[in-house]
Amino acid sequence: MPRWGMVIDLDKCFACQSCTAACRMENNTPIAGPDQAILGRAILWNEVLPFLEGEYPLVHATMIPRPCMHCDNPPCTAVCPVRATYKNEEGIVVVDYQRCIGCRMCTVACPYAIRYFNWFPPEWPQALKQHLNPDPEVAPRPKGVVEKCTFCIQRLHRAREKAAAEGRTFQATDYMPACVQTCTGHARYFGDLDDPNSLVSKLSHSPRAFRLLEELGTEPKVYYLKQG
Amino acid sequence: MRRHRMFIIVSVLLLAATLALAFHPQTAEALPEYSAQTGEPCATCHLSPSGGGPRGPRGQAWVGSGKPGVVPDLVEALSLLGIQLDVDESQYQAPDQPAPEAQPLAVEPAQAGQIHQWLRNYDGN
Amino acid sequence: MDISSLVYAFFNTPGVGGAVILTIFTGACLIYVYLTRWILRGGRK
Amino acid sequence: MHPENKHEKLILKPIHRPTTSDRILWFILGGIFLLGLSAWVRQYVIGLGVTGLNRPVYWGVYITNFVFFIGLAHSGTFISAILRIAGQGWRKPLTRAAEAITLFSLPFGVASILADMGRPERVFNIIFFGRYQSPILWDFTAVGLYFLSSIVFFYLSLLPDIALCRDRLTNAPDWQRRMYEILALGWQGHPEQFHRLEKVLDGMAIFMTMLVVTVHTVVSWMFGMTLQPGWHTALIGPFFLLGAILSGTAAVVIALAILRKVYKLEEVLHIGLFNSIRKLLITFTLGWIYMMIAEHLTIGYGNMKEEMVVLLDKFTGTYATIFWSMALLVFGLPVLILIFKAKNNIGWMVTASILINIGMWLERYIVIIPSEVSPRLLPVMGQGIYLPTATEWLITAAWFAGMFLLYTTFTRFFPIIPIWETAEHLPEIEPEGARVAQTAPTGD
Amino acid sequence: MDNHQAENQTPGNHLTRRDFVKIGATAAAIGAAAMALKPTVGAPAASALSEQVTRPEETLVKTTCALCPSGCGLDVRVVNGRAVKVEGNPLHPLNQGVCCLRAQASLEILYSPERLAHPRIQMGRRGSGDWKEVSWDEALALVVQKLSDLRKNGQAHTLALVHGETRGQMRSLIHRFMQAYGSPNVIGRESLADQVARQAMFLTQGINGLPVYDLNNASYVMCFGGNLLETNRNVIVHLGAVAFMRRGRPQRGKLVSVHPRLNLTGIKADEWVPVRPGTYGALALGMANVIINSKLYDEKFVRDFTFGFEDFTDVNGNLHQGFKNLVLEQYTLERVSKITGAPTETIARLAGEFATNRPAVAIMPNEIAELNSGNSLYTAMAIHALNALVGSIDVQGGVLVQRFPDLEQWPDYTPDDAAVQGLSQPRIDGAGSAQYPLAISIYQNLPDALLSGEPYPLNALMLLNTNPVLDLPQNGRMVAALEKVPFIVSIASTLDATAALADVVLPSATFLEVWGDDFMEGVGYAGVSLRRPVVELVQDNRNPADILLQVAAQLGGSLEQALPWSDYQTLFRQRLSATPLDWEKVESNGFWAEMVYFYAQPGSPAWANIVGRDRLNAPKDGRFDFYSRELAAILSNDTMNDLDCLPHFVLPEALEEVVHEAQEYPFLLISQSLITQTQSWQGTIPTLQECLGLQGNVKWRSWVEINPKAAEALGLHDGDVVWVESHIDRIQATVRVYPGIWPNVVFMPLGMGRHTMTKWGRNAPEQMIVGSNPNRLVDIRSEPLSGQAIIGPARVKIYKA
Repeated sequence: MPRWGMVIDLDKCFACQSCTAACRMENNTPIAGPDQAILGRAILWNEVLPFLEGEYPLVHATMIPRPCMHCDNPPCTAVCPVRATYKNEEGIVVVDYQRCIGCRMCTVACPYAIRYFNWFPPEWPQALKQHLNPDPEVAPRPKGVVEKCTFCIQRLHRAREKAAAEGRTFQATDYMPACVQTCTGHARYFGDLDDPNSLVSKLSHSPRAFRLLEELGTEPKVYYLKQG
Repeated sequence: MRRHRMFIIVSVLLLAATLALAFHPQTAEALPEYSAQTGEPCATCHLSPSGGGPRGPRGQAWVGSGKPGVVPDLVEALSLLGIQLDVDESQYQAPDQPAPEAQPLAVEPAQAGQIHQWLRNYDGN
Repeated sequence: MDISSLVYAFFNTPGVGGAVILTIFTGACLIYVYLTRWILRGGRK
Repeated sequence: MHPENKHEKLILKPIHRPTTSDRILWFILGGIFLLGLSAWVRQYVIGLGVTGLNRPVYWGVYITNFVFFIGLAHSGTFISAILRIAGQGWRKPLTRAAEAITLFSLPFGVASILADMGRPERVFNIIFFGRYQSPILWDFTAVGLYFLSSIVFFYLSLLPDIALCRDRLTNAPDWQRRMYEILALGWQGHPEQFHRLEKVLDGMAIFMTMLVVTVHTVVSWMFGMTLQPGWHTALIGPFFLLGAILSGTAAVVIALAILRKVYKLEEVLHIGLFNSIRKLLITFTLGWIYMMIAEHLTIGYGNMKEEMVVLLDKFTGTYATIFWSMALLVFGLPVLILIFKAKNNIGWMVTASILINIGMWLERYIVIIPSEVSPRLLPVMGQGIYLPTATEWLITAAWFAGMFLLYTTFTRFFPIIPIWETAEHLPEIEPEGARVAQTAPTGD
Repeated sequence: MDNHQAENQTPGNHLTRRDFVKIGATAAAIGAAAMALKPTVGAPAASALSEQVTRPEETLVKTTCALCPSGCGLDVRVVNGRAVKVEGNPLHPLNQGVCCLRAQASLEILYSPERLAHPRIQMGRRGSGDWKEVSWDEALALVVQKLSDLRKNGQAHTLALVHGETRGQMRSLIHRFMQAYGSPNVIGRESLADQVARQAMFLTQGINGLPVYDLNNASYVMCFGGNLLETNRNVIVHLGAVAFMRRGRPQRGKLVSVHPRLNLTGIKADEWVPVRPGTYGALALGMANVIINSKLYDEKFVRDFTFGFEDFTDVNGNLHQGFKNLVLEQYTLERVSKITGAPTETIARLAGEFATNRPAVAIMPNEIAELNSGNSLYTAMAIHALNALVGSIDVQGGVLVQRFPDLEQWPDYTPDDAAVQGLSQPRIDGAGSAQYPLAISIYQNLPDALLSGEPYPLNALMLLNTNPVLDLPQNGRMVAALEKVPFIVSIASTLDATAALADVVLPSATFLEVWGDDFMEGVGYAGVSLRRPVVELVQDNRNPADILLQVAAQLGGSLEQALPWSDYQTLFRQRLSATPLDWEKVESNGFWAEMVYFYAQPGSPAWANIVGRDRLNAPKDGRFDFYSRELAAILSNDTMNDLDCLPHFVLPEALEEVVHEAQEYPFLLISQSLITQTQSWQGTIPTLQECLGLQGNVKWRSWVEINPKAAEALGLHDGDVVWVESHIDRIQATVRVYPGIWPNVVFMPLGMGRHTMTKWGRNAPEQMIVGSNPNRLVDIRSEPLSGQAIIGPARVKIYKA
């Protein structure tokens, strides 16, 4: 089974947030609305985090697009009391929305704060409901459950079914999440970290490669390449 | 004292009852054989250098022409895609004799409206 | 099937935790019921 | 037959038909409780969005309540179990009052968790799919077992007195007398039964002490096991334990003072009791401040970036006012009051205890919220803001009102001071075969 | 528990085996009971994550985006007739498989609850809001009847058509419609944004078009103002190109952003050079000074292919100062450093780097509110002159000229006398008059022209995909002006602020439901991108082009003759028939493009199409004009001096430290649009509102960015709500303390202040105004010669609300 991973080249990422919008459109994450967004409840699985340092005029800003790290040693699946969130055999950390009891210990345990909670049932104005992605894996989540980036697992299933339908073996390059496909700076690479010939595994060993909060030992599978 | 012995018995029973989950080994997928066949990196045909997903014009043309051993270069790919480019390159080479002398400033005065009309119908969006 | 995967399985498989809780609770209830009956039998002779 | 206790008449006096003031009190407390319950139902129907919780502050007032109520639950066990093992005779009159606090605060601890859950109707998933790797399961087992054990411990020590009520309170309404009948389980008060009861209570005291220590450390490990800055420290277990014992003992002092005043039990709960508890309180407060200094000094001195963000947020940032007022309330004032003012003065003792308990609630709030507000990876721009909303306060008030309600109704139907423990002498051990009333050795 | 059993217990009564069995049995029983409960109480249905699911069949429809001027090719995934996901068209040369967040969120436009269902006519007083929904025939009949009345009694010129962003043939269709109708008044929004860049190219390089920057191969890119990676007209091409420039090639190019604010381009650039707002021209000329001083400029190119570099004498013998002497004399490093605020060593280093890392490109901003400080024409010329100095004209990695597919000529028609009489009248916005000879249209003169009634009052106003009340509040004068126009028709998708004041609103379909074409810009080679309906019409709307064609048909006369087509698709197919297009391949690929750009060497025959192709009065000698001969022709009266034809710097009056003004309004307000906003949709897009202010983590609101030192001085903290007040109006915003901004400059995002009538959340307000519009603080005037809007840094003061 492939071990899916991603590499984001911060030199080519221009913080255009197209990944954020693509992720929302692909995975039906709900609109928070003005009053909820101010409270900090906007659900953006693939948020771009602005880190500002320095005094004027020597100011430096790092813009880090942050999908789920899909750690190999995830602190979130460890604390889940009912195995509602677990790492599947392909290394993707998924949430089972029918089993989650909403205790939110995983949201607190994740050092990257990538898990979001449905405070209210998902709301769209009636007209907007027509653009929802019909894939069953991304049916809008009910209130009271945690949801997170799943590396667009519905695309993986669709790619596998397509490969099977065409009668050829599924290859790692047939599948990429929505954020990788729409990255305007072509900054995101995606593939199987275990395959030594894949670009992601080569890039993950590049001298510019680093991972967020590497020292915590969660073994994140999203590598960043240093800017500049 | 009696209660402790009972606890020990219960915990041993529990441990023995759990099954062992066998973990099967993982297999690595091979690189697609196309790039081995043509000797070209993924980025030649695919738009994303990591290969897979969308293909560029050269990729499109290569697939269109039944995946031959060599990937057509851009111009040939374009013609395969039905895009004719009748451009004679010589127009773009400069002759080596010196450029014409600058004409002294001798311009007839222009009517404002005439400039406006002229500027208005530019090509493009 | 070495001991480490056994322990991992014990802590990780869903359902096992629930079984442990149930056994502990029912065990405690039974012990307490038994003790109370033992106390009450005290004055029988 | 029953143990003779010269204060029996005095202790049984509060058990009488509920007067109008009782009804008003129960009505008010019941009203608040139902209000809170309706707020919870509304929250369940609409969704947790009605609270002030957001991302990244996922746990708020409900979890603070949970830790606070479990903290209160330590009073009973500490007074009755640990002091029983230590053989402190003076604890006898106040054991039941203390255990009652435990018994009636634990359910509301569990209720706080249910109020905080996104899908309370799926709570049984913990049984069907429980994974023991999750600290929540440790919590579930420890608190459940502790709740079960404290019910049994409380009920066993209440058994002789229920039998006494069954025989003495003939003029009570017949449903109440039938209740005594059932609950007494046919207790005759034979010396052999008293003897076996003492043995069982001693055995359970040991088990309960071990259990109470695990319960509160496990509650703190719900925070300790995450990698959040400010939570992931080894000291969080003992820190919470000591905090719990401190707030539990303070709660016992408050309860006793109220009972002493309302039911005029001055001779039974004499000043000497309060003086000995005062000594305990002083040691626990000093112990608590030791823990606070130990934790914050280590973090401050270590000066790790993400830890310092949380620490400075507490010391000088948005939570500075709460933090310093909490430190004052739990340590500053109570220590001075207890050492200088509270000797032989129950009024001051109670004020110190009330301050301690308010401070302890704030202390849980300060441990939980600032760590969540600035997690490791959120940029300063994205830091959380948390303002508890009316629903959260309503449910908090309801749980407290519920606890007082249970406590008052209990004192109305059962003697709050254990008659058989404080009796002068128990029924004697008869020689083999003969049934002759003789005097039994006084309780150890 | 029967008695005898107790007897035989040995003393110390420990558990007997039977007791133990009993305990085990009861435990198992309870466990089984609990497991039995499992299916009833909250047990999970099989989760969709694991087992097989049946997928509905789906198709990928190729179309072209219209939410920003880039025009990316899109693939839209359509399932059961519903569009569910937008992705980039992998074959499209502009975006190569990617698309920005506006295209991703475009489905929230297609299915927006704010879209107007049917045409509506205002029954009561304008703005009262009691509309009557009518059928298309009735609405068009009313419009046609009003327009034909005007033509009958010789009032054809009193109709004005104001349009926003137009794609493909739409612009020429609008012009042809109005010419056939007989009115010169076609007013676009260019004067707010890219008009001055076009004029600078025309005056210096003699090309009437926007420059194309070949950043893929550039080694040094310098953006003078503007937001190359966020809101440039061809942002998607630049994003891909800068990414390639950085990591696609062995040697990494350098990107420098010159702007008073650290915007996204500044953050991602290798260097951010903070300067005082509106002083880009001075910096460019300062760099030119250093380049010329140290002889780093491209001698051969400047000697042979430019004009006006050295001093020269004209035909009747008087001496004219050249670019070199002007720059050497007047733009010394000290003076430029004092004007711009950038240290002298930085300017010198930047100039050195620019001149020695060939090919280097200096980029003129072409988005809204960037070159709008009152000195924009000469600033743009100065920036473009830098490209000529280092010889980057039409070289690989330099400034290219965009080529367009050759189009079939419009069939000629005989304009009837109403048309001829109308066209002879002057324009109402003064474009083309002696004061604004170069202006194509002056959008910001519209309100004052309507109010003053000069040169003639308007009788009818047609609005197409634009919202002047939001763009030009002009302290309420725009609304007052609209009151004076007897008949207003608005072709808009949502009921925006201007449409609300119209008499007839004809709902226009969104770009995902119409046929259309798009010229490819930003890549140099010619190309056409096809736009096609992705799903059936979601509302009873029509393509604005079809609306114009139907009105023309019903008006008859020269209009029917000029626009004989029944719908827009036949129009643009016939227009494009001149280029060899294989329409079947265009429909399958979504575009046609030459895909290859050939660079013309200076002096080659093709060089005539690069420099001087569109010159009118200046000679077409293939020489780049430092000294603009075109301008000399226009200004050829006695008062003209050399400075008027040379790029020079005029300090914007907002920056002059007029004592009174500086005290009362200490701050300079600049505004810029964001990548999370689109100019061509007046409604609210929730997803974009929730990614709105990235640096400030602000959503659904306006914010004002203030330098930390300034915030300290005012005692303001992050998140306070403040009033931002200028001499004409005041608006509210939340403070964001942002270190990346010039000390006395404050920033507010454009495009806010829109009214939305939809309830966007559970307890969101029924209707709200999202953010506040910074244009309300500015009295937008026009710059002489070019007619560019002077939005400029506005003087404001800030205090707690």
